[in-house]
Amino acid sequence: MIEFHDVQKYYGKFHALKDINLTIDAGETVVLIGPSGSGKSSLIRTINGLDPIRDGQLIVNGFDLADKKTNVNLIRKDVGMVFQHFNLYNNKNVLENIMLAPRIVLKRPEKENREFAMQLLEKVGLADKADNMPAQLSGGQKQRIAIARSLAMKPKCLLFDEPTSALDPEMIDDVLNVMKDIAENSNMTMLVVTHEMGFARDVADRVIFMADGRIIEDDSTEKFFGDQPTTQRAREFMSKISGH
Amino acid sequence: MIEFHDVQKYYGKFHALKDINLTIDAGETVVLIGPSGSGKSSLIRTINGLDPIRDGQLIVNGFDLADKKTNVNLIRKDVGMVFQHFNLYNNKNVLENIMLAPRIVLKRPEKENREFAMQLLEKVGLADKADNMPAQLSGGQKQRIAIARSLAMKPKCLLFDEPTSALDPEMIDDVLNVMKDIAENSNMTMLVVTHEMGFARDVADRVIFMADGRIIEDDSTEKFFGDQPTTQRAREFMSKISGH
Amino acid sequence: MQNFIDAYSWVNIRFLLQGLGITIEISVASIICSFIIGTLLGIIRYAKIKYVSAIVGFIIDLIRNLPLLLIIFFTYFGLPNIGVKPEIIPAAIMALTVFESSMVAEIVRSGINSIDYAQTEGALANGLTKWQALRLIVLPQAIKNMLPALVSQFISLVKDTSLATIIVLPELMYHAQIIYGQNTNYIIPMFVALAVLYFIVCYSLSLLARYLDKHLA
Amino acid sequence: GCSSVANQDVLKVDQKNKQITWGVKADTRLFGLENIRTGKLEGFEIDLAKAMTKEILGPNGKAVFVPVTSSTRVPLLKNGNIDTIMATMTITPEREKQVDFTKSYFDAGQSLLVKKGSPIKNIQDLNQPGKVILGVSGSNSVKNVAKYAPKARVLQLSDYAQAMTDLKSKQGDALTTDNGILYGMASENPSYEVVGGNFTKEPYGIAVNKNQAPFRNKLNWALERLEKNGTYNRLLLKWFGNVKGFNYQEMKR
Amino acid sequence: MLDIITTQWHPLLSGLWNTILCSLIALVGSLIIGTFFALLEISKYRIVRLIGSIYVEVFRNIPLLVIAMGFFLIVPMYITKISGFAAGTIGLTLYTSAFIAETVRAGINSVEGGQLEGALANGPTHGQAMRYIILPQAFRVVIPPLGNQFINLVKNSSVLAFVAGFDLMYEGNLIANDTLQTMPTYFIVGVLYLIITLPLSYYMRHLEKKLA
Ligand SMILES: Nc1ncnc2c1ncn2[C@@H]1O[C@H](COP(=O)(O)OP(=O)(O)OP(=O)(O)O)[C@@H](O)[C@H]1O
Ligand SMILES: Nc1ncnc2c1ncn2[C@@H]1O[C@H](COP(=O)(O)OP(=O)(O)OP(=O)(O)O)[C@@H](O)[C@H]1O
Ligand SMILES: [Mg+2]
Ligand SMILES: [Mg+2]
Repeated sequence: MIEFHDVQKYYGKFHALKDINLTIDAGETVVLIGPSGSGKSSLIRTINGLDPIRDGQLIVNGFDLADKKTNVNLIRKDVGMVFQHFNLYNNKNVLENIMLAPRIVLKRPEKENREFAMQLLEKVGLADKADNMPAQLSGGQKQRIAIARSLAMKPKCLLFDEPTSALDPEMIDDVLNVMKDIAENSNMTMLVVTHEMGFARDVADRVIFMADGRIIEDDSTEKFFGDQPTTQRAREFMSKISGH
Repeated sequence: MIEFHDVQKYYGKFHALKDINLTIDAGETVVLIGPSGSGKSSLIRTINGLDPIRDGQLIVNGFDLADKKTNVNLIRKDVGMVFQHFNLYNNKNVLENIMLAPRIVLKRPEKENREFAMQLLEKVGLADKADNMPAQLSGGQKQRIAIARSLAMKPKCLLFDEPTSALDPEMIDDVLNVMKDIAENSNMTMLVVTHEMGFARDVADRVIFMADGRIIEDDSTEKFFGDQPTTQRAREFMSKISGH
Repeated sequence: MQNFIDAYSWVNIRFLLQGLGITIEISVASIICSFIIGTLLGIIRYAKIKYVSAIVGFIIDLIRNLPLLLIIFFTYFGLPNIGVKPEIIPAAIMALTVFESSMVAEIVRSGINSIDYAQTEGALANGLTKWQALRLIVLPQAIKNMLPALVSQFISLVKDTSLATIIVLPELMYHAQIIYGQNTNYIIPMFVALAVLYFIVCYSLSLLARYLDKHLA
Repeated sequence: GCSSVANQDVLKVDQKNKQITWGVKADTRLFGLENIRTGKLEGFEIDLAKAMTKEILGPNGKAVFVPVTSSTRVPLLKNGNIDTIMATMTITPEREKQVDFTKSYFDAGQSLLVKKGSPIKNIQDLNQPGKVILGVSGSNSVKNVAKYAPKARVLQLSDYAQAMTDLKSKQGDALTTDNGILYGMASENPSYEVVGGNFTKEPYGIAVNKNQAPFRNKLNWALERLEKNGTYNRLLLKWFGNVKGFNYQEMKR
Repeated sequence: MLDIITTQWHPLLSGLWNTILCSLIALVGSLIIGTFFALLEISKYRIVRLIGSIYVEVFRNIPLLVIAMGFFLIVPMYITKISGFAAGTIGLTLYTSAFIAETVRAGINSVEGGQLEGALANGPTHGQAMRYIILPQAFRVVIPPLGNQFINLVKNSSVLAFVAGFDLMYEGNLIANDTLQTMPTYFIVGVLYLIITLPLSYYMRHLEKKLA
């Protein structure tokens, strides 16, 4: 589904991703962790072409992102993304947020589009908010709408960039539960940047640890949480964040 | 040190604090918890007069805040406050952030002022950042500077409003450790709004739980964490936030 | 073409530059005055002092909403009624200052409002008074934020000096008019010269602002 | 304001300060025009004002000149920025309600400037719809046009250069103002000519504020002395002697 | 003062009408031209951006008076007869369009980057994101500054007085010269301007607060 081969990424002169090699299979749920600035967001954003890579090969859903002729819009149809700050369309109500992209990108018929959108709102527990504007929602509700918006495109793969770290603690579980539901009850490929270790332990197939732009651990969940991470860096990091 | 007697506070028509009665003695460390919107920030902000109260009596360090003739500047000299978003002076470097108020409010001699500021920077572990601007610091560093800035006024009392909830998880411990140090090694009166239950358990003398503008629990730390909170609301809340 | 060569004789160019000198002199003086007065007025308006702020605010609104030409007439022809009888150059400076101060006051007010109130709260909680917080923390940040708006206001001011030809201020525009008034063949060369000279002055101002913006950051 | 200026005796003040402040034109050929080379004002009115100043204040008297336009001259006089106006200002009954005039110092008449070969020969030719007459705002001549050619449209421009340019680019059919000024423009632009004779009398007067009778009398007195001692005729010759079509002999006093 | 109103109401009203007419024409014209150049300024292509910014910088940095009088005096020499009203209105339109271009561009930039990324990641193309998400939000953001530009435009329309544009200021000058009652005349003219601009400016401030 997603293959990185020796990928390098720069911001100007700053080397943000170094020698990334990574394969994620269809249907896998992978959690990506690491200290602030280690390149987690950079990595995830290259996958749907929001940020370009400098070097190497990056194949997503059969398309080569390193190739300039590749139409990124085709990739983005199948790869959804959920952001830390939700990025809902501020000028559209909840239902329109969900229905817009299927309507203009997939040309899904209006009736089907609306029914599916309502179904998704049901699924994230917010059917009663269909007519609200984003500004009228709490953070947790916004994030659940953002997830529904991504699902509306029926993507093969979903990327999450710290989906709960801008939320009040009481809201976090509602969002994580929706994510768990997707991971467990569908065949979605999921790549999740998060600090929620409980979620990682329960849901992830693999845990990847990054530091300084490199992937320095790539373990199965059992191994990562069972035997402790192998590297010193990862162990230090885990001891710091545990408990928050 | 701080006494609320039947305090009422309104934002326009909205009744934000209802019948608050609370006494905090000098030297005590009190943790204040409760769901979002329950009035924690409102309560803490009335103590140094950032928000006015409508009714009742509020006596801080001997001054009556309900009395319009009270000069709030006199109270604020002795009551420091640390905010969720740090509120450092963006136009001043770290050292100036710390030295400004003692210089112009307390007229502390320049040499003494600088020495004390450096001592505080030492204490929060950031002596090497003296010349940096706030924008060049990470969140955790900013918050430690904010604490040093409060301490520079040699206050009798410190208020904290969710000092770690805007921080990356790895930064939280650095800040909590500084706060623990103050609580344990000085005679400071501290009132802390936080979701960090580990900190509350370790450091607090008392835990206060608010909901809907009212104080509905006020227990010793042992009681609160030992026997479980008495009220249903508090128990529910605790089960939701545990683990994040 | 011959018209251009004749029009740009040294005598004419010198005369234009004399006008430009007055334009710059008047602009600089008015910029300084209106910056100081406008900042004070903006603070008064921001501070919500009982009655005073409202009255000052209303006067500012009146001036802001009138054409500058009228302000020039009111100042030049009206001031003598209260015993001030300025010569033409001070009169022009006063008129521009009256008008531009009211514009600057608005910029200052919204500049102050643009600074997160958290900065004020931080200062208050730290023991500073409201005025100390404004002077030491909020204003310095606000001025940096206001810089682009201030500079474009000052560019407007430079351009606006041309309106003072109506009261025979011997600035650049007026001098050009005197030249083409004596030989109407010079009209096009003179307007080309006006466009170029004003552009050079105003555009350098905006370059300066861009430079300051970068290097004050 | 009005009170303070009116209450002062301008003559006394000027005699004390040894200077008279004149409001004069700076853009009008032959009468008052700024010399680009020297920055000084030159013209018949400038010379006459200098001579009158010396006459009134003695050889040390100083004439200070403030450039005015037709629009600014009266407010400036009323405000006391200037003591008196000598700026091609026609004596009219309406103006006499606001200011006091001396006797006329130059007997102009209103005329027309047109391109050589134009069908327009006199003011009657302009009295039809669609004709556009150019003038300068604030001048008396545009008001006269309403009387003599009510059907024409009048464009009032802010100065003579604009008016002349508009005439050249055919924005208007004729330019009207006082003959002296028109002759000045015609001498600079040889393909244009003054036509139609003088259809009004435009006696120019020196204006002072109301209640300044002593000053006005003194100005009249000085003007008469200059007329008698030949200075007036000398200045007339200096400025109008070589103007084609202008009969300066007729204007001699 | 009363006698000015009773005897001169006709030219005053016709001047007021011309001022309003000129302002409305210039508003519509400068909105169209300004938005066009704003879009040029954010184009992907350097050359197009350059053309956009040259236009904007030129018209922003030359006094309106020079532009309007230039039009009035130079156009008839080579191109066609042009009335003062037309010359002034065209000058005002071009001058204002440069400011509107800046305003619209700032509006587009102010819609936070997150909105564009949110849209792109959701599937729409760059053009679709602009059309459905960014421009509608930018438009809301620029309404108050556009309102302020319109107020400036009304005030600036007074340059028509310099080119015989028969606007309020022109008529005011004539009345002042005729009656020699300078201050009362300009006082009335000022009140007439305020009748247009003051309510507009209070409404804009209200709108600014509401949208903020
Ligand atoms: N647009 C940009 N321009 C320049 N540098 C950037 C840019 N975006 C990110 N960086 C830098 O690249 C590095 C990796 O950033 P990235 O956002 O991927 O980290 P992260 O692991 O997601 O961190 P966090 O946990 O704070 O979100 C950081 O040092 C960051 O400063
Ligand atoms: N300035 C204000 N104007 C109007 N209402 C306000 C204002 N500040 C707070 N409120 C309201 O008062 C209530 C209590 O707010 P407060 O900020 O004290 O809650 P809190 O317990 O600190 O919540 P959080 O955990 O989200 O910070 C909330 O309903 C809030 O919407
Ligand atoms: Mg990140
Ligand atoms: Mg709070």
